[in-house]
Amino acid sequence: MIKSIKKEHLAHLWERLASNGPLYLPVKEGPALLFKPWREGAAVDLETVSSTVSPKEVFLPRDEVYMQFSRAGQKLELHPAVQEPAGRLIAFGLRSCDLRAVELLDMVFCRKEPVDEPYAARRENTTLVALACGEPDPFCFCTAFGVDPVNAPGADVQAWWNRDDLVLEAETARGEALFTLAGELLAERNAVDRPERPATTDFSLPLEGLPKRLKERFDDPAWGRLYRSCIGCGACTYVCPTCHCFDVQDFGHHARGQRFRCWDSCMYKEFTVMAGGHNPRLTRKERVRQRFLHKLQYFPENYGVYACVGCGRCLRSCPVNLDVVQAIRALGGETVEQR
Amino acid sequence: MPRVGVFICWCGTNIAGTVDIETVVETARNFPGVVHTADYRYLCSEIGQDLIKEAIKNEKLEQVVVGTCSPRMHESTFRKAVAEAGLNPFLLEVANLREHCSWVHQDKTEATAKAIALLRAAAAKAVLNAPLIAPRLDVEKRALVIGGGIAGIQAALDIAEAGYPVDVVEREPSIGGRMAQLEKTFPTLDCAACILTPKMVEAAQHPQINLLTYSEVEEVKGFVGQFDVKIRQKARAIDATKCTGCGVCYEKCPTKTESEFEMGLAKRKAIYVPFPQAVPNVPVIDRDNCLYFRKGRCRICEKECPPQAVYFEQQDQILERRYGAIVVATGFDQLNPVEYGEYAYGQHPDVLTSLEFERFFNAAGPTGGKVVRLSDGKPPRNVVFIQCVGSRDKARGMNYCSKICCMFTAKQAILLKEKVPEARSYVFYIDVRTAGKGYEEFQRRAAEQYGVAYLRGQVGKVFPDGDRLTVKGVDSLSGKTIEIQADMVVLAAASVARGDAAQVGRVIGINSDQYHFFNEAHPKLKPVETHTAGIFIAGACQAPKDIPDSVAQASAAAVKAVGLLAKEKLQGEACTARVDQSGCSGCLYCEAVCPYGAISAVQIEEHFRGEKLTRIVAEVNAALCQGCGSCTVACRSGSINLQGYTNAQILAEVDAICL
Amino acid sequence: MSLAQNRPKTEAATAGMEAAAQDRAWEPLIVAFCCNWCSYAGGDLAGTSRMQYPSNIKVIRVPCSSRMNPLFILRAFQRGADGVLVAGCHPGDCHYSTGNYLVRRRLSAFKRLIEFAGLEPERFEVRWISSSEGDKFSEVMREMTAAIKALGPNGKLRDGRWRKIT
Amino acid sequence: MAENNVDYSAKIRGVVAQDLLSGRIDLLLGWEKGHYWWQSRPLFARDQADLERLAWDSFCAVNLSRYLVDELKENKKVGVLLKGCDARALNRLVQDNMVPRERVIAYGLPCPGMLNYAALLEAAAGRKPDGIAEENGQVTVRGGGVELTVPRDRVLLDKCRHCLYPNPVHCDQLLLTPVGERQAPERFSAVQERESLSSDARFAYWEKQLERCLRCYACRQACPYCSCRECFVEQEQPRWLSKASQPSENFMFHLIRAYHGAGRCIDCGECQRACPVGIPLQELNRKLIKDINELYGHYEAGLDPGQEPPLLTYRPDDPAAFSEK
Repeated sequence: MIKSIKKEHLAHLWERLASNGPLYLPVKEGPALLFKPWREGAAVDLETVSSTVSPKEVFLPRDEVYMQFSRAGQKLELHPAVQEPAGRLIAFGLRSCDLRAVELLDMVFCRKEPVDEPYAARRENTTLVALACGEPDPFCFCTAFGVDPVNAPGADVQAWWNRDDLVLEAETARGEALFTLAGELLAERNAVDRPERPATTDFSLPLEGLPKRLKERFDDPAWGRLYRSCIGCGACTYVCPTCHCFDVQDFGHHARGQRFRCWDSCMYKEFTVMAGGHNPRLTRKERVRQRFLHKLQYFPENYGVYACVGCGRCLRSCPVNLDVVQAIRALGGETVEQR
Repeated sequence: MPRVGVFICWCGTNIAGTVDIETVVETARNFPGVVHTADYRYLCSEIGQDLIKEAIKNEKLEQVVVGTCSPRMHESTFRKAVAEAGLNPFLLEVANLREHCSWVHQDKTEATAKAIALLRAAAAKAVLNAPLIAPRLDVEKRALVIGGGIAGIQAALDIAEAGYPVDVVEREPSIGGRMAQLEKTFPTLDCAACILTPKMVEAAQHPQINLLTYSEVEEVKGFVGQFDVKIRQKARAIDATKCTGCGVCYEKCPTKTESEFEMGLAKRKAIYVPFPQAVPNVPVIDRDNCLYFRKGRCRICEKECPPQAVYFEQQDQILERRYGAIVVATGFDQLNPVEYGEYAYGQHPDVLTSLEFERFFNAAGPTGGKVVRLSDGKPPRNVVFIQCVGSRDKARGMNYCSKICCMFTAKQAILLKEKVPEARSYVFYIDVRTAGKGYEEFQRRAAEQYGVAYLRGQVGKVFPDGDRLTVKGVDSLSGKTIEIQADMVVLAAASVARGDAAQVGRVIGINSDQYHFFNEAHPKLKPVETHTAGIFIAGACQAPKDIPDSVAQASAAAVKAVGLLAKEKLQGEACTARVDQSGCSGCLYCEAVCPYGAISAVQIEEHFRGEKLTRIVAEVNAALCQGCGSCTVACRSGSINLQGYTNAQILAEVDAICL
Repeated sequence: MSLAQNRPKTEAATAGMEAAAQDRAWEPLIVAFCCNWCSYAGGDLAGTSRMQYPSNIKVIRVPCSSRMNPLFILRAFQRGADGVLVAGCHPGDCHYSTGNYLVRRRLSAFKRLIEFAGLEPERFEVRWISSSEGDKFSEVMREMTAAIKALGPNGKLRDGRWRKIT
Repeated sequence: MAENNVDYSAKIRGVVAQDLLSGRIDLLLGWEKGHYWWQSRPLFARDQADLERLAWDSFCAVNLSRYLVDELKENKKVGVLLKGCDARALNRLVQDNMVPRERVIAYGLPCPGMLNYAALLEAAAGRKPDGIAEENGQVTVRGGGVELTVPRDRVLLDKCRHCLYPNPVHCDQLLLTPVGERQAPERFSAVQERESLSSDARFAYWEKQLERCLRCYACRQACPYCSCRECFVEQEQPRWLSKASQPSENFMFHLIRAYHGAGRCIDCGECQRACPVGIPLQELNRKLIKDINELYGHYEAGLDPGQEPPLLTYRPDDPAAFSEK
C-alpha cells in the first residue's frame, strides 16, 4: 500500500501520529539533530541525512529503572520498579543504516535467550518508519557495509521523497496500522518508483576477510600508534547506532532507592574496573582496540555481521578525528600500516 | 550494615516537653542499621550512660547515635561512655534535639518531625563512621617568649620558676620595653625603673632564662608541643663575651644620631646602649649610622675598647630551636599624631605626645629631668593635655578606648606640678575613665589637690601664636568656646598595635582584630589563649592595658604555657584530613589552602606497563592538621577527605534530611 | 518497564515542582550548613536563649565553612531542599584562621554560577554568624524561611526521581 | 594561510625535524590531515617519515597539550606544537603539576583562529564545498564550480571568536611571526545576554541546552583543566552523581565541571568544540571568569604560571556575592 503527503502538511501528520503515543523523529536541538518525541513547535528535520545521535535510544533509553529497594533496621527489601502500561511508539525518519543497526541490537537483546525484556517490549510496541536518503553526507559510507540508502529491510513503513511529496509504503501490518491512524492525512498514491541509490563516500575499505586479519593482529604494534590521539571520551560510543553497553547503578539513599541501567562506554577507564581495583584494560590502547575489534571482529564472529553500519557518526563527532575508518585502514589491510 | 543503637534523651522536660519521644523512638527503630532503641530522662547521668554501655555490650552495637543536647555540650561525655564500653569513641554521633530543636520550636508536631529528621541524619552519618585515633604528640619542654617588655619578662620569670627553660626574644638591644621609658607609674607614683630594673636583672640572671636581645623571630613552623622556630640574632658587632660594659666606646664614638629610646628628643652615638640600665649592658653598633660601616673608616671604638670586644665582621646568626609553647608579648606603639593636623603636632616643638613628655621627668632624659619648653628652654606656665587623640574616634575608624591615657595624664599633671609648682594644667577630655584599684582616688587627687583643670570637651584646633600656642576648644558642659594660651600641649595619643603586628602575627600564626591587636581565643573564657593551640598572648599586644593588667595577663599566659609543658604527651586532633594517593593527581591545591602547613608533597613510585614511574602526591601530617577540611574542597577529585566529616557522610546527612 | 522513562526530560525537571506543589500544606525545607565554632554555637545560643525560629531549618554541622563543597549544596537542591544556607564565622574570626576568607571567594563564585543557571538568589545564601549571635542566628533563619515561602517550592536542580523513591 | 600551507608546514617541519632527528626530543606532537580537507588530527611523529605528514592549516583545532600527560610517561622529552590557547593549556598543566615543564619543548605557533566546517558549509550556501583558499582575512569556499568569499571572522570556530591571546606565551621557540592584536572581542556578550534574563528564563535556557547532554564527557576529556586522575563524576565512594540522563544530574555535572575551572579555566573553548551535541559550555566557564575578575581582580589563567589561582588565595577585605551584614 502506497500513500503520500505534501511536505507542507507534515505538521498535521505529526500531531495525528503523536496522539496515540510518543512519536520519535529527528528534531533540531541547537546545532544537533536528535531523535526526540514530537512536541508542538518541534523543529523536525527530515532533510539532514543522519542525526547527530543515533535513534537507538528509542529502544535503549539512556537510563531505565530495574527495581527499587528499601531498608529498615538490618532488613533489605527489593521491590519491582513501578510499571506503567506499555504504549505504542512510532519512530519516524530512521535511515537505512539506523534500521540495520536496530537489527543488530535485536540480535543482542531479543533474538536469543535470555531476552532483554525492557528492550523487547519497546521493540514490540514500536512502528518503524524508514526514510530513504537523498544526497548522502560526506561522512556516509554505509554502502561499504552493504546498506542500501534507499531501501531499509525491517521497516514497517518505507518512506522517500518525491519532489515535495513524502511517499510512504507500508511493508507490515504495523505499517498499515500507522496508515489507519494517519487516516485522511495520507493520500492514496499509485506506485511511485523509489529514488535511485546514491553513491556514498568510498573509503575503499578492505572488509573482505577483515575479522580474520584483525584476529591475527591483536598484538600488532599498530594498535600502539592508533590509539594515541584518543582522549578517552565516550562520544563515539554514544552517537553510534550499534554500541549498546550499559552500566547498572543505584540512585537514592541507603534507606531507599532504585537500581537502574544507563548507557556506558567501553572508552571510559572505569568501564572494566573490577571490585578489587584491577583494570584489565588499563590504558586507552586496550580500550580503543576493544571498541574496534568488537565492531569488526567479535561481533562478526558471534553474529556473522559487522557491528558497523557506515553511518559516519563517529567520523563526524570524534573531537580528534579518530574513527572506525582510521582503524580499518591502519590494521585491516593486506598489510598493516607501518605508521 | 553496622548494628546501630539509638538513644533519646528527654532532658527532663527540656526535650520531652516539645518532642514526642515515643514517636521519635518508634520511627528511629526503622532507620537503616538500627537494632536497638532506648530513651531516658537524663541520658548524660550515670544511669543514662550505663544504659548506653550495657546496650553496646548486650546488643553488640557497632555505632551509637544519641539524640540529646548540643554536641558542643555533651559529645565528649558520650564519647567517653562509648569508649568505656569498648567502642572507639568516634563511633558516636549526636543529634542536637535540644538547642536546635525543642528549645527553638513550640509546636509539638513540628518539633517532633524535625527531631526525626535530625536523628535520621545523625544515624545516616553514623553508619559511615570509622574508628579514629587521635595522634599523641610529644611536648618539647621549653618555652619561647616573644617580647622582652614587662609582660614578657613576667611570663618568662613565671615559666622559669616553674622549672622550664625559657628563651626571651627581644628585638631591641635591651629588654625593658615601654615600661623602661616611664618615669613614674600610676597610681602609686613608684619610680618605674626602681621596680622594673630588678625584674630585668632577675630575668638576666635566672638559670632557666636565656635572653636573646637584638633578635627577631623569622619563622614559626610546627604545632602545639613542637613549634620549630627560626630566630635571627642580629649582629651587634660586639663580642658580648668580652664586653665589660665600661662605656668607653660610646663615649669616644664621633657619630651622633637620634635616640629611639628618647623618642628622638635626644641624641645617642652610633655605638650605644639604649639606656643606662640596659640589660644586657652590651652596646650595639648601628650600622646605618656608623662611619666605618658607611664609609669604611673610623674604627675609633675598636681602638679604644679596653677588652677588644668590638668585632665589625660579626654576622647575623640564625638560631633554630624547638619549643613546646610560645607566649607572645610584643607590646604596643603610641600613635604618631602627625596626621591629626589640628593639634599642630610636628608643626611646633612644644606640642608633644605623652610618651615624649614622660621623658622630660627623667633625670637621664633629654632635659636632664627638667620640664622646660623645647622652643626656648623655659619652664611652661600653662600646659594643655588633650585626651583621646586617635582613641574613641569613630570618624577616623579608631573606635576603641586606649584605656591608660586618663591615668597617665593625671600622673603627668601631678608630676608637672611637683617639678614646676607655678604651672597650670588643663585637661580636655571626653570622659574620665578611672576603673582600677586606687585609680579614681588618684585622678581626684590630681584635680583637687594639684589643681588640674579638667575641661569636658574637645579641642578644635591648636595654633602656634608667637612663642605660645592657642588652644581652642568647646566646653561641652557649658557649651562655651574656650581659648587657652598654652606654653605646652601634650597629646594623649592612642595606644596602637605595633606597626608590623599583622606581619608578626602571620609569621607566628595567630590572627588579629581590625586594629591589628592579636585576638584571644575567647573574649571572656580564653583571654590569653589564641586560636592556635600552644600560643598565648600577654600584655598590650592583645589590647591597650596598664602595667598591672599586663603583668597579670603575663602570669596567666605563663600558667597556660606551664600547664602545657607539664604534660607528658598531648592529644592531637582525631578528625584530620587524609589523602587517597591513588586518586591524587598532585596538583597540591590542598597545600595552598591549608592554614597549618600540614600538607606537603611526597614522591611515590608506580608501575606502568612494567616500568617504574614516580609522581608527586599530597600527604597530610596528622599532627599538624586541625581538621578544618578546607583542603577537601580545593581537591576536585575528592582524593583528600576529612575523617569524621567525610564527603560520603555529609552527603548521607543531606540525603537523610531531605527524605 | 515504564514508558514514562522515555518522557521528555524537561517534563521530569518540572515534575519535582509539581510534586512539591501538590503537597497540600507545603512547607519549605531549608538545609543549613553551620560551622562548628561560630554558627553552630550561635544556633546553640539561640536555643539556650529560647529564640524561636521556624522548624523548616535543619542544621548540618561542619567543622568550618571551608568544608563546604559546592556539591553538598547541589545535592541538597537535587534531593528537594527549597533553600540552602551556609553559615560561618565572621571573616577574621575563623577558628582555623583563614577558612572563611577562602569560603567567601569560593561561594561567591558558586552562588553567582547557580544563579546564572537559573536558581533564584534567595535560595542559596551565605551568612556570617558568630557564637555570640544567637539573635542573628534565629533572625537569619526566620528571614530565609520567609523568603523561600514567598518564592514557593523549588523545582530547579531537583531530581524528579527522589520523590518517587521517598 | 591555506594558500601558503605548504610553506608554513614545511618551515615548521624543518625546525622540529632537527630536534627530533638529533634526539633533543623523542616525540613531536603535531597535526596531520584526516580523511577530509576540513579535518586535521593529532600527529605523533617519531621520525622523518612521520614528519612528512605534518600539517599546519586552519583546521588544527585540537589542543595537543593534554597528550603530554600520558606521552611523558613513555618518552623522556616531548616537543609539542602550540597555538595561543594550547600554550596557556600547557601552563595550566604545568601549574597543576601534571606536566614537568623541563621535559617539554614548546614550539609556539601564532594562530589566526581555526575554521569551522559547519560555518563553511553555511557559507557555501547549499553547495558541497570541496576546499578553501585564504587571503587577507578572507576565505574563499570552492564547491560545485562556484567560489564564494567570506570574511574569515565569519567562519571561525566558536572557540576562536573571542580569543584574546592568539600568540603563544612561555614557549621555548616561536616558529612563525606573531599575529597582530585581535580587535577587542566581546568575550562576555553571551554571558551578559543570559544575565539579563529572568531566573526562570535562564533556567529554561539551560534546561534546554543541558537536556541533550549525552554525558560522553568529551568536554572533560578535551579540557586542560580537567586533569584529575579520577573525576568526581565516576567516584563510587561517595557516589556524587550517577550516569542517569536526568536533568538534575546533568546540571550537577555541568555546574561542577565549570566550577572546578573557577580561576583555572584558560578559556580555550575545547569543551565546547568537543561537545558532539553543541552545548554552549564556554558560557558557564566565562560566567565564572567574568565574576571572579569582577570580584577579585583581573586574572587570566594560563598566562603566568607563577600567579596563584584566585580561589587559592584571598584578601581580608574581599567583597562577597552575598550579604555580609
